[in-house]
Amino acid sequence: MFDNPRFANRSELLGIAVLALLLLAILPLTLDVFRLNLVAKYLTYSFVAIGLVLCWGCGGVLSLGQGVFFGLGGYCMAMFLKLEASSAANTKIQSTPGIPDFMDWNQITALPFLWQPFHSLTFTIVAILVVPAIFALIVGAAMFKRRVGGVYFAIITQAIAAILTILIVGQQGYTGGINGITDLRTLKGWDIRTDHAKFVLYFVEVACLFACIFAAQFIRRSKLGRILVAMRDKEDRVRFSGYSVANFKTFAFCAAAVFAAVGGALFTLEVGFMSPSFVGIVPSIEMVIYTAVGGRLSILGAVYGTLLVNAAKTSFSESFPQLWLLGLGALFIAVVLAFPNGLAGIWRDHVQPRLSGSGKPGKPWEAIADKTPAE
Amino acid sequence: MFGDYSLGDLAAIFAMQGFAGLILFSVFLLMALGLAIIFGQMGVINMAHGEFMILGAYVTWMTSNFFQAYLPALFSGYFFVAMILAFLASGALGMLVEWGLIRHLYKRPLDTLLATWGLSLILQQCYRSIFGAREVGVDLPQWMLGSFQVTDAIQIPINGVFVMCLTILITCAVAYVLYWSRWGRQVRAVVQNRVMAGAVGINTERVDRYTFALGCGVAGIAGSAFTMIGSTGPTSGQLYIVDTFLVVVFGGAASLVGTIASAFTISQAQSTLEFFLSGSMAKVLTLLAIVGILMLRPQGLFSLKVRK
Amino acid sequence: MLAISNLHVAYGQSEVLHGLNVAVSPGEIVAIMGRNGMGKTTLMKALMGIVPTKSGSVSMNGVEVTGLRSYERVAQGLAYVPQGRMIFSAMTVEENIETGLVASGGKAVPRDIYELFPVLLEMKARRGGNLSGGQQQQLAVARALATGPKVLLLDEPTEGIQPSIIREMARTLKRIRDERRLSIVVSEQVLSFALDVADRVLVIENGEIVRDDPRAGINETEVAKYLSI
Amino acid sequence: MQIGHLQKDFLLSVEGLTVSFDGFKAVNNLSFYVDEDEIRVIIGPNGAGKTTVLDLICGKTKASSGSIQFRGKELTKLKENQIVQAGIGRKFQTPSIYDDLTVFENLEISYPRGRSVFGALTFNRDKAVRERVEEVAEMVFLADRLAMTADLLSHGQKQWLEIGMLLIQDPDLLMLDEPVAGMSVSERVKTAELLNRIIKGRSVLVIEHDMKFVEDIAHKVTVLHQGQVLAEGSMNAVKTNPKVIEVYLGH
Repeated sequence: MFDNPRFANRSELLGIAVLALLLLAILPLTLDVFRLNLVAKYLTYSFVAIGLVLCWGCGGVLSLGQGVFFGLGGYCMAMFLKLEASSAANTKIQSTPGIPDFMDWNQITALPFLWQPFHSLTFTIVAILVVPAIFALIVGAAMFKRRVGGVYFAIITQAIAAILTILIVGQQGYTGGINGITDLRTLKGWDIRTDHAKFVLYFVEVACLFACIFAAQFIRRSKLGRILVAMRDKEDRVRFSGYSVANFKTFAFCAAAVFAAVGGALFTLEVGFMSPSFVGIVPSIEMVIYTAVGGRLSILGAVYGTLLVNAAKTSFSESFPQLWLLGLGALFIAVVLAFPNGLAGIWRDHVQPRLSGSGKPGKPWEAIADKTPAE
Repeated sequence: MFGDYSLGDLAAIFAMQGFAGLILFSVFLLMALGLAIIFGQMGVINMAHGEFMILGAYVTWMTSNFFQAYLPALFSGYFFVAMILAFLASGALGMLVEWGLIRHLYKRPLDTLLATWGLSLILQQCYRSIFGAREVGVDLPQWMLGSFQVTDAIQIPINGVFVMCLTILITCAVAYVLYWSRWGRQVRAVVQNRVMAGAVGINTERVDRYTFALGCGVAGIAGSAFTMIGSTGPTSGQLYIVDTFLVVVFGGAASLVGTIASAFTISQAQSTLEFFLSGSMAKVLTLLAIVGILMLRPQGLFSLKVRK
Repeated sequence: MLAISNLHVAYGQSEVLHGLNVAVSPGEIVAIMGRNGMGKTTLMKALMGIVPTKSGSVSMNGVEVTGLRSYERVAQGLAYVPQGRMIFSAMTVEENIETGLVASGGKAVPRDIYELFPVLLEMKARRGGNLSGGQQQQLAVARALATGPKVLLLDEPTEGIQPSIIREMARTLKRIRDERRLSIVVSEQVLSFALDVADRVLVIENGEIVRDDPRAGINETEVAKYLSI
Repeated sequence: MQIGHLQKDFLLSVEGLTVSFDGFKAVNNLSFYVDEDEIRVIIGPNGAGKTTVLDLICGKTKASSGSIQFRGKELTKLKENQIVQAGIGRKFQTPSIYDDLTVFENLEISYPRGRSVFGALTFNRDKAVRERVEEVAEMVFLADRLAMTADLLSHGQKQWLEIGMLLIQDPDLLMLDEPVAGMSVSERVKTAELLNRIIKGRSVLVIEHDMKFVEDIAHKVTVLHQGQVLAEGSMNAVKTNPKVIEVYLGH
């Protein structure tokens, strides 16, 4: 009974299998490429949501700046793709051929130093993973060592999201400004704009998503995951059991940052551009809401929450654009007030017991959500 | 870099720049005052604070239209009526929100943040549906237009001076209410020790409700004042929220003096930097400096030293 | 005046008070003695409505207060000086006293409160947190008196206070009782103080009242057994 | 006293310890020494600074001045987790356990291995861990509760669980803050029996009011009053000390 903590229990494995069936078979078989690409776009946000489950749900650290990491990943990828699209041959009409078009428009005559290494795909992939991790490490270590947490951490991460947005918009010669980095074409010569490429990329992304789910599941099932939960509950006790609370929080924050960055990079590939509108305060909070709707404690819930909210957003804003914001706002409030554990909580407390009929009531999850620490 | 200007020009530029900084200071302080009550005193994160300001702005706009249409003779004084209406409207909405939403979440501050964000989305959409998506601006009465001609080169806009005076007035009023009135004593007692405040006979729930309403009402006045210097749209409130929170947190959440000092520091830093750099870089550097300082000194500029 | 009948109080699943019955007459000073952890503070908190009552009732002058909130109980005439005093440390002395006026409806601090505690008048502009322990204790009593109570509850008023001040405190409490004709319930560990001040001494042990003796003819050694180390 | 006498090696020496909160000295120039394998009980009226002393030793509160040496190591400069790793375990007054985790997981987290981030990530629940957890659970009467979520335990069981969490760390100095407070009579008896078993082979610092219990276990008693040592010695000596009687009884 107390053997090595299994990677996942039976119902979790079943849940993963159902998700795999949905993403790998049902959706690709029933949706056209346009819709499938839309699903792919939504799924990129679920990487962020999974990260938030670890760092907010389990660890109690709410970051309102996940868009920063999504953006860092996305921009790294976009820089590589843009350089490939800006070959001397493609840009010969520019006054300086061989540099991205927006640089040329802003009278920049040489490729900036920071852009140079993004000619290499290997460097780009490493950067996608390492840049956000280092950034999160610096921010996390600085704040958690001084025991800044809770609301203050949320506000400061939000400010960082605002800063990065203003910076990107303001430095348009280097970043493409408000329009972002657009007109991305090929990946190592492979045209990513074709239907076929989108179809293939969808599966690449789903593979990455499952890698991410497994990684998150591994972390949560490890002793580290239990320490995160313990920390959210009784931070002092963890400290007096001999752990450095700041290090564990920083780790959770870094892990969430890396997940978000992978999502951002895939977003750039799927959608074909990256812009500051995915970096700032509004997208960052929306990503938190996907997590909250799915259930802040459930990895799979985060995926479903993201898919559902985005699907609702698309269909609502197509038919009743005025109602969408009202609906989204009401959803926030309803989830927070009535269902703090989101879809996963509803599933676990109301649906599952009826399905299994075993009548083994789980602990009410509301109690868990209430324990998310204040400061 | 000053080579192209004469000494007189430079003096004028600095004077104007300094005055622009003072207006920015007024704006920051007005925005932050309401939040200093709600977040600083009560510890509630109200992400819809900007929308409460915008409500005040829209009320002012409607009042101005009403006066133009029905009481043109009194138009020069409409603003004072508008300000009171803005205070009442935002305050009433605040009371409703406290009753329906905030009071259930006092023990879950992070959840308050999410719920009030949802509220801000709803309010934005309401504004858009009622007032339209386009920005609206009010017509200023004649006496507020134009500027004082201090010297040949230095002009000081009257509406700017008006906003500054208003800021000083409202700051004094808030300080009076919090620190010298009977009501303020109850607020501070509840903030320091909710249980004990109840045990000396203070109705803590009522205090919470009215305090929240007061903060929202002050936000409404701030929004009303902003119509004097700019136009208002449904999403204008969202632009302010990060700045506002940073002003309050940077000052040291529980201190009104801190809020004033921090609004002053931030506004002067930003307007000075704006002279040397592009607007966006000035903003980025200012925000970065604040975040950096907050990482080193999380308690903010002014922290109250109290024995627990 | 104050009647407690069959009061049960529990924190979650563990019951701390198991059916207390105490009646306090007008003008009476009752001391409740017992070691730490025996339920004294819990009783005080339950009387003020800070800790919910599991069953039983508390009434003031025949008015049932069991379901009332703290501030409503204050309006019924209960006043509370908590353990550790809990003054509002960032507020001035005068402001601290004035918080008590909300219940009584007064505008300024009544003169007789400053007459009782002249030191508070001297220090009225100082922050409460910067007073000494004894002064804070006086401030907490003054704040409670400002509510115009009929029953004053004091939870371990001698805690952390020098013996010389403790004797003076006993005198002050008796003076308060005589001048204002109110009842006082005081929880204590220090026997000499209780004997100085009380008309009746109760002993609480493991959440139950085990002794109830009038001051006259009390067997000190018997009571001391419940307290001494 | 001879000159150049051998300095005795104490396990814990607290010297000149002072902490003031905004002028109020909660602990004032306090000195005391704990031997290896000694059971020391700290008693004193409320507000005497007993809990503050434990807070200072385990690093929860920082001292204003003075020193705390543990096996020659200065503790006042260490962080909380480093103090734990040096071999000091602390039980809080109200049971401090992880309500959302099972009893097994509560004990496992306290198992002194894999305390770094990487260590926790790769921590393997091997045979040694399982056996140790089961052994400790047996000691604290929770062997049949291992799979239960901790927050479903009774108050007494929670106290035992926290004692178990300390025990599994195998600290050289165990600090217990009112271990029998809030327990029923039968639970008290069991706890006394438990403590008597686990205090063997290590030093223990206990704050307690249950004098019968103190008498049973204490080697030496320290009486604190207003942040200072009022008396120190055997239980009997302390009981008859006139100063102690003065403070407690006021005569």
